[in-house]
Amino acid sequence: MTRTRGTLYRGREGMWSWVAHRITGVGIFFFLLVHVLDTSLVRVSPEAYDAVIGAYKNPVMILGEIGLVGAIVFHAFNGLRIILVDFWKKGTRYHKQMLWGVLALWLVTMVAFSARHVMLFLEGGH
Amino acid sequence: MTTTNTPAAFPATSLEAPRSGRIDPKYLRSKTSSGSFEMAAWVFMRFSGIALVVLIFVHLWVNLMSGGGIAQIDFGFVAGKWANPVWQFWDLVMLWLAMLHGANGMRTIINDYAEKDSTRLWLKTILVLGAAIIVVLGTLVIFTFEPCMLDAAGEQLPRAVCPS
Amino acid sequence: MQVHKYDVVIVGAGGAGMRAAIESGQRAHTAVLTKIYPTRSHTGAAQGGMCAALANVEEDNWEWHTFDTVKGGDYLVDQDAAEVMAKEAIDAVLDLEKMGLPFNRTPEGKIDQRRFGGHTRDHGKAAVRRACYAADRTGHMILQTLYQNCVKHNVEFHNEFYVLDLLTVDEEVTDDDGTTRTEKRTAGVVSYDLASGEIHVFQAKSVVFATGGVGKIFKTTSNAHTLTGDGMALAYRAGLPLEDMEFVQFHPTGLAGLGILLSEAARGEGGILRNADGERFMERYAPTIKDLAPRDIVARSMANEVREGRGCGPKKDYVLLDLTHLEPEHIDAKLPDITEFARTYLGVEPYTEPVPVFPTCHYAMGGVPTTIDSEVLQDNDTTVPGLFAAGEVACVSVHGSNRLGTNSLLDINVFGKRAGIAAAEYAAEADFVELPEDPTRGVEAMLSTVRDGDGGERVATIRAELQETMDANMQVFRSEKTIKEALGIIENLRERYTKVQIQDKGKRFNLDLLEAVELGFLLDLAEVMTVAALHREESRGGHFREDFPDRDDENFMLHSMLYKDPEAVTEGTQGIRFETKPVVFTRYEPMERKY
Amino acid sequence: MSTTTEAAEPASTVDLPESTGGGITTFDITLKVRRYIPEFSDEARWDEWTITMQGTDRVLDALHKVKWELDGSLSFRRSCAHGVCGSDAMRINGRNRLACKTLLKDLDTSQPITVEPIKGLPVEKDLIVDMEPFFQSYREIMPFMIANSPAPSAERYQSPEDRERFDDTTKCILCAACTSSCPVFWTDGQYFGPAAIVNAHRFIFDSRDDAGDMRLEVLNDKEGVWRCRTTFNCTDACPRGIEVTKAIQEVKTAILTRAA
Ligand SMILES: Cc1cc2nc3c(=O)[nH]c(=O)nc-3n(C[C@H](O)[C@H](O)[C@H](O)COP(=O)(O)OP(=O)(O)OC[C@H]3O[C@@H](n4cnc5c(N)ncnc54)[C@H](O)[C@@H]3O)c2cc1C
Ligand code: HEM
Ligand code: SF4
Ligand code: F3S
Ligand code: FES
Repeated sequence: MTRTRGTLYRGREGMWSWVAHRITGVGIFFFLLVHVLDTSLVRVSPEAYDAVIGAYKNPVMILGEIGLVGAIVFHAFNGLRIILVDFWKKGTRYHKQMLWGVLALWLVTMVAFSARHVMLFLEGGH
Repeated sequence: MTTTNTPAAFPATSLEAPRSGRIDPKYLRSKTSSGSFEMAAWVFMRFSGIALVVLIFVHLWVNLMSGGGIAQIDFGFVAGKWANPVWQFWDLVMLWLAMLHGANGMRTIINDYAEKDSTRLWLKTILVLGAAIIVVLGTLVIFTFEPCMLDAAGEQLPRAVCPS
Repeated sequence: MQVHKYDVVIVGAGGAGMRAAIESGQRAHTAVLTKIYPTRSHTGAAQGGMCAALANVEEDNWEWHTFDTVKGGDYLVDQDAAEVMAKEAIDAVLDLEKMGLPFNRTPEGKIDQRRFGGHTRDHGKAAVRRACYAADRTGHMILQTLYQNCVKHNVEFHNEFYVLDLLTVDEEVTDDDGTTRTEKRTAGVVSYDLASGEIHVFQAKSVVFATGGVGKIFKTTSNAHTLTGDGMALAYRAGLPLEDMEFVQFHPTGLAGLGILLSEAARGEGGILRNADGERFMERYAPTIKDLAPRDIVARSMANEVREGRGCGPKKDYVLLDLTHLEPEHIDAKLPDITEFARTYLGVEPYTEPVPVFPTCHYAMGGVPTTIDSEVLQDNDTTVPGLFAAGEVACVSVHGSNRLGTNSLLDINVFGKRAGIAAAEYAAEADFVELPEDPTRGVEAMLSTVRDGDGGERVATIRAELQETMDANMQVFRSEKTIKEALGIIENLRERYTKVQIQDKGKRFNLDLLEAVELGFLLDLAEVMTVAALHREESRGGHFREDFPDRDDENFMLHSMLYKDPEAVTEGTQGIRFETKPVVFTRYEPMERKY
Repeated sequence: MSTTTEAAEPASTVDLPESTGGGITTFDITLKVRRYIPEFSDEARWDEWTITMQGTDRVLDALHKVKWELDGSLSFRRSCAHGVCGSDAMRINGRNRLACKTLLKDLDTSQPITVEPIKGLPVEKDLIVDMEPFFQSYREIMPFMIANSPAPSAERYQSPEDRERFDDTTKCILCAACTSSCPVFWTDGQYFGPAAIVNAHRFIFDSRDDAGDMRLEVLNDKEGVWRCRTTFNCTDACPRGIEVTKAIQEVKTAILTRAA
């Protein structure tokens, strides 16, 4: 049975934060697979490890790292929000406010992180 | 004229009543309740999550924010950290928790979106194998790590942490 | 066509139908046929409460309750039935509580009770707290609780099965004195499965009708779209009488144009009615009790204001319910639902603006006549073996010419239970009646006329015109002139109905087709209602004749019984036979109804 | 409310503001409905109508206008028309609502108003879906009171506080707006869904009921409460204002504390 596509469900804060949580979770998971593999190169040889780690140090990857940390930080803060929704009696009532809190914290963290990360990169790289 | 003589429905005597059996079987849930596994998994996600916040944030801080940042990371940096059993333990716990947490999260997602039971099984097999390999590999790397490796010529590499 | 066999078939899954099903389902092989999902039934819309003389909060007894019911019904109540209802009310409430109904509680944990219009202590001395309630959702809780217990008892529902024909067979019976006559017996029902468009015949030893009211005959109504009087029309078409159809209750405060009910509590809490000049007009009609006069008086006063050109709004067709002099906190505490309805549906803020209201059709006192055991009558004293009815579709008659608030939720529980038990017990003794030859013929003919009709008349147009004329001529004021006007239009609409044409030609979920069928029921019942109203040349309860403004016990202390009869002519209308049935008196002599 | 502030007898006559009751405002809307009539076509399609409606009209009125005047084959369920029977949950502008409770003037009428069936239940025709899976989940949680103690001759007593404990979840009208808004339910339809949990909650926290443990056991299933990802779509969708997610969380907590 074929069907014309329906519209997207227009959920609110709760649904979109969950979508983001899920996407960031999957993203981090795949990064972790790769990260364990690249770290394992320390068992192969220092050169191999340094070569691969070197790849993390080019300007494009620096952006990628900011993205990755952004994903982790969102997932982490939002994860804590979910835990509060689960275990704090008033969590369900304030879940939206908590999401705004998560986003604010995320923004502050990311501005600080990005600034220092880029700075360290510029200092250290050359 | 077709006569269907509906079988007598007996008045409820036990609590099973609502499962009337009159429902089209296509709507019945596949009844493979796995005890409290789902509950345990749910609880694990919360506790591992809390632990991971600490583990990962410190990890990120130490590796990317303090000292020279990403530029400092090389073999020597890793070697320096793992010379300390606290960092060994730290990374080990982080590895295990993150992989179990992540893999369980992926399992949820597979359960949600895989449409056929066979696809579901395949994906989960790959997931379990993949996660197991990574966890074992990572554990081995942490425990068998030898900071004072010899280079191809048999010379000990010059490392700050190695007794020369 | 499929044929099913059940001991008991219950038609309708509102309060009455499900209460019957709970009893019958435990005793006999029972099926419930309902045209909408059980929890969609209109019992769920009831707000106020269900009364019973529990005496949980103050002294009370069932005898006082009986009196109030009889008096409220302007003495047209069958008093034996009212006694049964008031007596069994207590168990009816306790049954529901044991089934899990979450009643509001007194501090000691008992079922709480509150006051309601017309319920008094000691024969009218003072208002009494008799209505058991669950917030302002009593009907909702009753419907849910009964459905829950049907699930518990594994009751077999056939959802979205429209019953479109009652199968009866005529049998020769010989009376004791040797005379023979024909008597109807129940064989089953014919039903239409909305999902597939297929016709199913249900052969049954007992059939219980619990199809609810007929509010959609009027334009302004608190009733659901699905309340089209199906059960009444089916019984009538099968040759059974309809009793007291001229009596319809109009609730004064429906949201203007929409009919959505604002409970009586609005005026109880201090709300007042105003006309276009801002005048509190009830001061003129009922100088002492003003806005708290009985429902019918208030409704008539409102209609009179509009009729005399003092209505509000662009069409000058409503008056205003003014709550603006009340404290917002008070409104919130006592009238949360009303304020929400006004806000949602009219966009009116009751704190600061008056709410447009107009009388709304609320309840049909008449219906299929039954005995106190819920057996349907085929004349004044012969029952139809195997046929039962309960709820708004039936006329026991406990409401007489005017129902008291909270007595209907009671009625459906008491007589629903009785009907369920009686139907199961009858089925245990009786045999199946042979189905008539070609049982679906009638339904198939009816459906194909509608489905294949190409006369170009639209269902919605005819229905709208019917509702307009009923609102204009048969509402709170009636006179020979208006009733005849309505009757003329109804005859014309019936004629046009034969040329009705629908657009949906499919089999699945063809609601277009069913709406046309329902319109047929409405037209039949509108005719019966108007003819009965024309005949009753007096004013009593819900029926007010401007040309005969007084009650006339001499000539009209009688139930009216209308039969479909092609040969007969009543009030100039071909096809209806008019008879009467005496009212049963046990304790109370008619008095003037004064509050 | 103290009785000392008894409102003074209201004035006999007041001046009414010009605007009282509001005039009849009419406006045009475009209604865009997702049609699906399997008898005639396997394809779903979008149909559009532009119609003139009035100030107090709801989406249900617009659907009726189309059905009664333009296209009689348009099919949808409805009964009470004021939000108490639960017949007409549908997806209006992408969100689950009751058509009879959604005023047109509260929507953006400059855009077409899209109406689709609720998601996750098999569509039967136009806006009508098969509700059977929904009711099956409801039946499985044993939605009826089970009291072990022999019934007293009068009522079972319950304090007003105990009664208040589960008040919120008694309001459910089984409209399925919540369950069919849940992203987890959309995936495979096997999740019990918020409505079933709400109705279990209603009995689990009723002091008169003794089968709470059995219901918790049912919901500890792999398709039970643990599948909820707290997306709150159910709470946002509920036309009765029930705090659905909160009820689900309370059930989770009850299972946890029982297990502990
Ligand atoms: C807004 C409102 C408020 C009210 N408040 C109160 C109150 O506070 N107290 C009080 O006592 N009373 C009140 N009433 C009156 C009372 O609610 C009703 O009279 C009563 O609920 C009727 O119940 P019922 O079971 O007879 O019918 P319903 O609940 O209307 O059920 C009718 C059933 O019949 C089925 N049906 C109909 N036709 C067919 C067919 N052709 N084939 C198959 N099935 C069919 C329907 O599917 C439905 O299940 C109120 C009424 C309204 C409208
Ligand atoms: C940093 C700290 C972290 C916290 C606080 C955290 C918290 C959570 C929580 C509470 C959940 C459950 C969500 C739910 O049940 O709805 C979750 C899900 C998930 N997490 Fe994490 N997590 C963290 C880190 C990680 C990491 C490192 C990974 C990857 C390896 C990861 C991958 C996932 C995945 C894939 C899911 C499933 C998402 C879903 O089902 O929608 N998380 N996380
Ligand atoms: S919980 Fe709310 S949305 Fe869900 S079925 Fe009940 S009333 Fe509808
Ligand atoms: S939408 Fe679904 S995920 Fe949970 S909070 Fe509601 S049940
Ligand atoms: S029609 Fe009853 S809820 Fe909308």
